[in-house]
Amino acid sequence: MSFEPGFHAEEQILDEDGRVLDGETPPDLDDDVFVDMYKQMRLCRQFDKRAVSLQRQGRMGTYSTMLAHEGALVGSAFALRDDDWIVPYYRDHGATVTHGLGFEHILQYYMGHEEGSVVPEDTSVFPICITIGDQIPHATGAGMASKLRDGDDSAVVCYFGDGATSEGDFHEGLNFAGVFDTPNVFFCLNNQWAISTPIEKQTAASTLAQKASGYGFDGVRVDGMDPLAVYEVTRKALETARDAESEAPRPTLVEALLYRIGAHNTSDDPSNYRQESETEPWRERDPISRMETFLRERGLLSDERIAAIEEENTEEIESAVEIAEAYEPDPDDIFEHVFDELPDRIEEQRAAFRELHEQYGDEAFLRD
Amino acid sequence: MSFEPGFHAEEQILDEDGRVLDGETPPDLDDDVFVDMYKQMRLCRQFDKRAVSLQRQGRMGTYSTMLAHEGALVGSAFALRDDDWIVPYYRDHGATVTHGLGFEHILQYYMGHEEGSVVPEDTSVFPICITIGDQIPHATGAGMASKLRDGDDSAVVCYFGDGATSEGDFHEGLNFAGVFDTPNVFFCLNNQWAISTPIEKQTAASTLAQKASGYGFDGVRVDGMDPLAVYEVTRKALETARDAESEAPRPTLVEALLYRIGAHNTSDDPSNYRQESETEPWRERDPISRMETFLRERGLLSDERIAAIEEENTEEIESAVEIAEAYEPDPDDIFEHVFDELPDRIEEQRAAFRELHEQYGDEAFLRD
Amino acid sequence: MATTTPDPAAVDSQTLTLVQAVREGLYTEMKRDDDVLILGEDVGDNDGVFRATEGLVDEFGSDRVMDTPLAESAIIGTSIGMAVRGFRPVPELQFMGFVYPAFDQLVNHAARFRTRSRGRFTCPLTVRVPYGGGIRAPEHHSESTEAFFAHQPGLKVVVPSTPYDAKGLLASAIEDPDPVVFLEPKLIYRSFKREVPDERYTVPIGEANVLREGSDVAVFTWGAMVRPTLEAAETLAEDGIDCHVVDVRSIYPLDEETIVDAFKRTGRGVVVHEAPQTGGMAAELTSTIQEEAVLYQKAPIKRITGYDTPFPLYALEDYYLPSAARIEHGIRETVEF
Amino acid sequence: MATTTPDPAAVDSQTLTLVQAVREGLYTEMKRDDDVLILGEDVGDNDGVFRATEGLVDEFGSDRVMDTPLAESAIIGTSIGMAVRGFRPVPELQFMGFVYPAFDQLVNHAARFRTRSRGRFTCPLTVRVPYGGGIRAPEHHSESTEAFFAHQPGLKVVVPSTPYDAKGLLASAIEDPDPVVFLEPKLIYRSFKREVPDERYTVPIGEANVLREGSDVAVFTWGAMVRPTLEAAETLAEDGIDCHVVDVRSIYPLDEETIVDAFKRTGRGVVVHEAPQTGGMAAELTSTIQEEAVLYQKAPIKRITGYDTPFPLYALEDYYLPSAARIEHGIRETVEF
Ligand SMILES: Cc1ncc(C[n+]2csc(CCOP(=O)(O)OP(=O)(O)O)c2C)c(N)n1
Ligand SMILES: Cc1ncc(C[n+]2csc(CCOP(=O)(O)OP(=O)(O)O)c2C)c(N)n1
Ligand SMILES: [Mg+2]
Ligand SMILES: [Mg+2]
Repeated sequence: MSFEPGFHAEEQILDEDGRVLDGETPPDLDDDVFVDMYKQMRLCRQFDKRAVSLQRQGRMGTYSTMLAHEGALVGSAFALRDDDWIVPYYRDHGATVTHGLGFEHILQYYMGHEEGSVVPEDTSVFPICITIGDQIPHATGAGMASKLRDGDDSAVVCYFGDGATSEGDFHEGLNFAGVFDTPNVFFCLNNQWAISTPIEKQTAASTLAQKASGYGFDGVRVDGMDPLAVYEVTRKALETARDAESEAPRPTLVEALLYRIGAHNTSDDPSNYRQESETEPWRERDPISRMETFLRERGLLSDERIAAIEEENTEEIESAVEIAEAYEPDPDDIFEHVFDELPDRIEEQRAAFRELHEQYGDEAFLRD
Repeated sequence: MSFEPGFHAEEQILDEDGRVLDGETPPDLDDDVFVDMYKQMRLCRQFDKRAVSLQRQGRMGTYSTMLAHEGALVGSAFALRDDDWIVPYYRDHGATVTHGLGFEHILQYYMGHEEGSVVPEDTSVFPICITIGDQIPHATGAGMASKLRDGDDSAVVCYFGDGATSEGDFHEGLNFAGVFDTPNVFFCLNNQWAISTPIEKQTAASTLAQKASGYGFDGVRVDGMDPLAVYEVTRKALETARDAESEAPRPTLVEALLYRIGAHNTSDDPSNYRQESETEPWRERDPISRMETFLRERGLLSDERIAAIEEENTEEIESAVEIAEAYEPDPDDIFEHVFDELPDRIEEQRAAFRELHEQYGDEAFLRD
Repeated sequence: MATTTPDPAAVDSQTLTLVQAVREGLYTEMKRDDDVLILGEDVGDNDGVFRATEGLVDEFGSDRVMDTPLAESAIIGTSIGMAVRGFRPVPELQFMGFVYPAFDQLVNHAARFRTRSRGRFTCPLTVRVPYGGGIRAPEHHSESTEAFFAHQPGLKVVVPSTPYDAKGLLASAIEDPDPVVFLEPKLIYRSFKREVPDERYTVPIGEANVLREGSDVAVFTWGAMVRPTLEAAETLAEDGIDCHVVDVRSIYPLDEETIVDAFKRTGRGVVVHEAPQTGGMAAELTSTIQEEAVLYQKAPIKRITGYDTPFPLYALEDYYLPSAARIEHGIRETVEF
Repeated sequence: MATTTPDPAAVDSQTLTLVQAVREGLYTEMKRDDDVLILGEDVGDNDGVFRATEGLVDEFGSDRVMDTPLAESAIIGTSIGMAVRGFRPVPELQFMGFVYPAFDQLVNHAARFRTRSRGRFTCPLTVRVPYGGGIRAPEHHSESTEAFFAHQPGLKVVVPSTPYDAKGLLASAIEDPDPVVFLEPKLIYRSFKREVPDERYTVPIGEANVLREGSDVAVFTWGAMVRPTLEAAETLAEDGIDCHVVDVRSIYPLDEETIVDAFKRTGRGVVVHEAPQTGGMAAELTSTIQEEAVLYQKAPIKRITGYDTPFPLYALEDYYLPSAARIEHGIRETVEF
């Protein structure tokens, strides 16, 4: 009855080494799309390295890497239409960036600037949600919005972790989706850890996908380190989501089975609570290597192309770092955007703040 | 995928008329226990009538009847051991009373007195919980307490309605029960209505019992208007709950399928939202008539015995009404029991209240 | 500040109770703006447990008046999702004590979408909650915890005390681009009727209302406490004590100008509310007043409030709620200080 | 009121940080009383995200130090169930912003079991929550909303500002037969070390602590704001302004006697806290003081607090939090009024 250790997923296309499994076919995509997926996955990994180094240098706050999640994030995001919405948390930048959000946003956010969440008007991405699970009802509501708005058949994909499935908001959000039959894909990155809590202590259910049965729609478990299988599963879920005429319910719960090979975030030390050796079998399923093998075997990738990708990615990242670090917030911004029109009290607080700031400068506020 | 109208339960012993179904055997109980069950069910129905009349006369506040729920409440409570705990809501007095709580408590509670929740020390019943679903984690915690306390193998039964299954606390409470493998029986009175919300608008799941799969333990749907089937299902669930050695998980979700034939409570008018005719098929499954038939066919019940039962019950109820109405609260009680020791501020508030009360009397406070 | 609202005597109007005026307000806003939606438990076929949404599902259909499952966090959470995407949801939570399962969504999200995204995303939401004691209701049905919401930056909080204000404040709340907690004093849902204009009008958020001019003491209150306060003021008038009574109406933002001015007239102040004393809004009013007008102060500003105890079951609720006599007594003490 | 606690200089002691003192307090109480249990996210093998439960699962086993699923409402809800049945759970909620999913269980249930049952059932619970800003943490990690809990009858709320108080207040909270919200100022979890007695002692709930005697102005604060406040007092002393600094420590119940006495000495008062101004505890202190001591009042009681804005992401958090300079400035204004 409890979570079975090891790897078991219903949906998989690439084997552990990246070869197409007998009886499976890769998604029907142009060759260069496959290469783009690969490039985007590498971009995530390169970005993670850069982000961690910025954090170590004190140029950025706590950061959670996507290590081993790249296939799930990029694979799923590639299945989205431009006008589909993403309702994210904090470990899915690979998806939001693939969906059009510049990395400078992610960086600014982790550098402590709300500016990071000023998502461009043509990019359909909600702000990052830090409270675990709370974004799930938002996603259901966003799905209800699509359904209510004439001529809008956009779908809404919500990402969250395995830990989030224990929160009441997961339950309530999915139950509403079932009842209102919303165009939602609930995408669970089951990386088997919530900080130090392993999945067996998170729930006694043997899969997370089966939780969908409580809400009257389908749950599917996919190999979350197989970008092609994730793409396919998400594509189908989105098709269902959009199909208002169908008799079948429209929401889907996708459980992407993967593993948090790295630390929870830059403040976490996994050696407190697990053996490094536990990560080994999962390292061998690395989504980027598997995709690389798949592409190389099809003659779509060479060492030169990889080197070029690496360089293009580096450029993209460095330009994002530059933009992000160039941003200089005005301390006064604290008072902006609390309401459309500021009430007198906040205006007074701002005035008092300005006076003090003018009189004493930054030193009056900054601690060592 | 959605809730199927009409009657479908896995577990049933009595047919619609009260005859034992082919292949089923009644629980292994003494004859007089069967009669006691019947008596207790009638007691519930008689009590409901009296309570509604007290409410109509302005002698009591809003009240929710148990009509058609008597079999589920009494049947399940008969399976409990004295030291098992009940964590109730507001439609399960039949269970708490069967478990030893005098009806005067229920009456006092609905007459607006906290005194109603001064459960006798030897009665293992939590206070009534009004916020839907909130008592479910309490029950899980109470189950954890049994498990943690050496030599305590008491189980904890939690009652709640179909509406409660939509609350986050239902989810979190059951998930904790699965993870900590607690001695709990989660007993859902699925009467198919939450005030005006029918079960199909409550969830898209086709049964409530299947929600258990999300928590890694068993869910079972029983004919909630068949007291014998309910008894059996609860007895087995309690056995499992107590069996610390077993490999199987200990909590169980019981869905008692029944129907709220009456109004939600004395302020509700169901004709606002449903056709009276919808209740007809369910009236025919009345648990008291079915039990009566069962007993009569076994020669355990006569018209005389019924009359005697009716009279004994009336006496019990009238004595409870008398006790309850004799209770006179001291307005000063408001200040008692906020904390073990009252902080100065509350003492001051009490002093000010007393002064005013002495000076002006009750008229200074009571509105028309 | 003056409100630019129609004079009910001069326009077409009907005589309505407060809850009917809420219903009129909802109807008017839904007619005016297709993006206005209602959702909650029993708001559709059942017309709301207090009939505040009577007939609206028939008029606007179940896409705009949605009966939801029993889950307050998701009622607010999905409302947020719809609001961020451009709708103007008006969720109903049935009783004040049932707000708390949704408290996280309100304080951590509804209140913050605008700040979080520097205005890129907004959350125009009006959360309707019947509140307060006095109707012999069960546990959790009688609380008044406006202070919880007023302390959370990013939320506005209003409380009407008349049918006229109910319709007008509701219009302001629904057209407000930010989240508003709209508290309805259910004790006076049906206590009296007043003229309410048929046409649309607004009562601005952030404006208190002087109900009675007076020179001896300023009394501040809101919601269902307005009536016993006015009653006390009448009685005191007979004894020559002249109360200046202010219906605060807007709990956040407070109309500091009107409040402080009222206090300055008299140098004496009393605040009346149902909520427990400690941490209640009376503390905020007191603090605000003395910040601006300490030199005018002739007596301590008195708080006449609920006690620091959980709201009792109904048999004793009348002893808990400030009564006209208690208010009168407190005002007297303040005047005689 | 005097506290009967050991003089750290006279007994065996160790030099500890505040978070180490919390850990010592937990250890001491768990040794003393088998019914004391810890539960929460990451409190076991991971020793708590701040190491406040370091080594406790090894010492006491996973029955008494329970890693739970990620669900705050159930952490508090199951704690209530255990508390009602006689245990003394000490749940940890990881950050202040994650309390809200459990707010319903805290205000509607933990706070009420005793009243609800007229003392038949009680809820001896100590809810530990690291709170406050200044550590460059993400959204929702930096709030200080003590006022929410203080406004709910049936809950006690305490905040230590030193390692000594942390251990002693925690002992009081855990042995208290009623629910206590124990707020830990994480900004100063490791900022300094102090002597903490090895033996068990208690710092009573309901007693404020005078940190500095002074004759010009009384300054009230708690938690992480104690340090910048004392810093400001030092600077002002150089200018001949003599501050009387009170560490409020117990947010509910307030030590009104000490607070009002402190104010009466000087007739001038300042309250410093991190939480937003409106509806914050500074309003409560102000209101309480002027109720008792209006005739002593020489200047408005000043609130130096967070702003009425959501706590900003960390780049600007230093501008949000009261700094020594801001506090100094505010005190000066109060003295010069
Ligand atoms: C409501 C809430 N509680 C606690 C936390 C602290 N916290 C941050 S991340 C985390 C673990 C999340 O695990 P999971 O959902 O599996 O996501 P993952 O980090 O593994 O992707 C916790 C407990 C939080 N952010 N929000
Ligand atoms: C948290 C909460 N929300 C709303 C209510 C108002 N309310 C009282 S009973 C009820 C319906 C409950 O339905 P169900 O759980 O099916 O129980 P039943 O009354 O049918 O036995 C509602 C919505 C409440 N008591 N608590
Ligand atoms: Mg995880
Ligand atoms: Mg029901």
